Amino acid sequence: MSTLHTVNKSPFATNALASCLNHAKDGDTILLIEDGVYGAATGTTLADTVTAKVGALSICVLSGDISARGIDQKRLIKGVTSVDYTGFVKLAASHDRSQAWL
Amino acid sequence: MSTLHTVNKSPFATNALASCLNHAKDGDTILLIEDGVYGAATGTTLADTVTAKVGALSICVLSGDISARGIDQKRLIKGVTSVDYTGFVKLAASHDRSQAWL
Amino acid sequence: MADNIKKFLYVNRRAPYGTIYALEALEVVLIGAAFDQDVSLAFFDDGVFQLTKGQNTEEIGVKNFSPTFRALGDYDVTKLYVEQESLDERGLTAADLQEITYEDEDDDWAEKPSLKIVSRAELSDIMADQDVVLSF
Amino acid sequence: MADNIKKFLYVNRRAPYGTIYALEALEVVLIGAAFDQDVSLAFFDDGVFQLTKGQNTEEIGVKNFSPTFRALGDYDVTKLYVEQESLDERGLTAADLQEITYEDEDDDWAEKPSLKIVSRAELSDIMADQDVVLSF
Amino acid sequence: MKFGVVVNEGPYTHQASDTAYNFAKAALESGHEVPRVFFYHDGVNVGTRLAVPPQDERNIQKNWTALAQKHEVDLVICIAAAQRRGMLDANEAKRQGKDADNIAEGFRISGLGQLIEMGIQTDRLMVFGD
Amino acid sequence: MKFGVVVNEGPYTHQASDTAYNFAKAALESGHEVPRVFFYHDGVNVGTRLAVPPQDERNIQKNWTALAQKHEVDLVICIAAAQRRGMLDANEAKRQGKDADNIAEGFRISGLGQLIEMGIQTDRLMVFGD
Repeated sequence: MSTLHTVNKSPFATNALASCLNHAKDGDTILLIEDGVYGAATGTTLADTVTAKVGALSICVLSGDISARGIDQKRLIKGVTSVDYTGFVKLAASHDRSQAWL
Repeated sequence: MSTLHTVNKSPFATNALASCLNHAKDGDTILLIEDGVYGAATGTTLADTVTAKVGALSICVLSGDISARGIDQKRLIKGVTSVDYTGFVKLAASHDRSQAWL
Repeated sequence: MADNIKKFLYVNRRAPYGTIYALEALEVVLIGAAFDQDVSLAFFDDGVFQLTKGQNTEEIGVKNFSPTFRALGDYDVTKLYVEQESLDERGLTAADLQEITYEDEDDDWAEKPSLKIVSRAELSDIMADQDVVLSF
Repeated sequence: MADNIKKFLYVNRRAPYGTIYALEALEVVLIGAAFDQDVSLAFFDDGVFQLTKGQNTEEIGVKNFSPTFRALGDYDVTKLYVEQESLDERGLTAADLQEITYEDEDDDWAEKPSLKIVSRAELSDIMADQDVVLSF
Repeated sequence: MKFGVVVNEGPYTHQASDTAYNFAKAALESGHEVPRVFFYHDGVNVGTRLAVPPQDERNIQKNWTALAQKHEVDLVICIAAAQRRGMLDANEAKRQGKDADNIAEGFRISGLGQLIEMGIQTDRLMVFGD
Repeated sequence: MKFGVVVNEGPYTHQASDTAYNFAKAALESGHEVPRVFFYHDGVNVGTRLAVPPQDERNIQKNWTALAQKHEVDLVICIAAAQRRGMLDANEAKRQGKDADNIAEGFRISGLGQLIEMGIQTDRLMVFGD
């Protein structure tokens, strides 16, 4: 019984990712989409917070949103997985519910 | 030569107030409007940050937005001034420019 | 119908009035009540601001919808979870919130509180036990 | 006309694509260029993300407008201020940003950088020296 | 598997309606069903037939209409949200005494009950918003 | 003093158009001038005449129209933003081959130049948005 969380806001602009990380349960997946993908980059003030959750949580990014924003795959935090829209659908199907952090 | 800054976002939800406080210059005025008024209340995790700026900056709230959200005037941080829409217009007229922190 | 009952959670993380999400979320809850599902509402982050007492919107010219929360009991919506940590961060206590109650038909119509203040960990457990999560 | 020149500042604090503000801000800058005012653009907070290299929007199906920044020099829009602290917080350096230049007609059309990386204190001074501040 | 999709934001302004479209399209092409998409809040504005986006941009409304026609997706615009925002079909326009309507082909206006019903009848509900 | 006002968000969804209205009204009643209000981004949606808000809510479009008529305020909807979002006047509808239009009385559609001009010609520019 696990949840797919989607976060679509920049973690530098709003508290959506912070709140999601505070509420997600071990074994859940967080998929960063739209402006949320900035949370998956290394070298930021938030990278340590996100990195610390990798493992307990599965953290993914939507590949199209990463490309759109010019974030090189090499800049992704280690352990973060990139998925396309079909991968997004698979995640939604394989978790028991989805929760959007708007 | 001073600036009227307007902040309309909850400081718990976005970084607008934090960024405004980081960029405003001594002698400027910050007017908290709409959901921004939550930044003027005592007892919150942000109250110390705001309180520390009172004096160097003039901090005001829009009275209608305070009332709408059920914030008692007694809960306002000391030194914060409440103005109505006419007071808002006066502030806009008496500063050299306005900057909205959206 | 019984075997088609799902757990519906309405997630409220936004303050009222600055945006319409809180009001339009409440409109869904009211309509949804007719469907006899297992309904819960979660209020955390800025969502706790929706429940404060003494809201008066006259000066801003926007409709005050906060009294509607008190009517939820009549619609059999009786589980309103409020996160303690979110209240703490915002300098609020239970005393700052409206009293929202319902009459329990299984207990001789005794009046009981609908607001349940829970810890972040408890709220996480509640959210992880739903079938449908609607966020606004 | 000269005595009617005002200092216009366009404030960019938002990331591109998630919302339309960055694109529609740029549309104002392009139209505004025809008015011969003293124009500056400020990029800070998430606004610095607008200027990154290598944006490819094919998969999301949204128009990539980032090349337009490189055309601003042709419109005599040559002062694009980028805040160092905002870059630092986001793990970016000047090398991650597009090269944006203009030809200086007062210096034998020498090619010069339009992007000027400034400290937070310098940006505050620039913002406090404007007549009209447009935020998006 | 059956997916329900909720779109909470208007076209172009937020990426939500694009992401929802790309998700729905991928789900359908993966062999899943998307019986209904519910447009709420500013999402109702996705269904206007009067938009004229620039030639080099995607046409969000036409994309949805085409997807709906190809895969028989029920595109429902919330009536309460639509009334506030000036989205009307011919019937509503007549009923409200308005002299024009603006709903695009493939969309229909109905009540919030359709959202709850979608939550009950689908296996997963996906929300896209701001 | 002359105030220019910019509205960046649509009606009801965000409080911006309400705050802008209350500000403009207070400015006019204080003896200032508000020669123009410019509606940009989703702000263009304020000018639809097709909205039917609930009876117990304010009518944002009608409030603006009334204020404009009383004080001769020029309510300008940005044409580029309006085209993306399906806001048209009769001329635009004809030009674009659309079968309906939806602009309310007191509003007019024009270019972004009107925003810059307002910035130049007013003493203070106020922006209201999300």
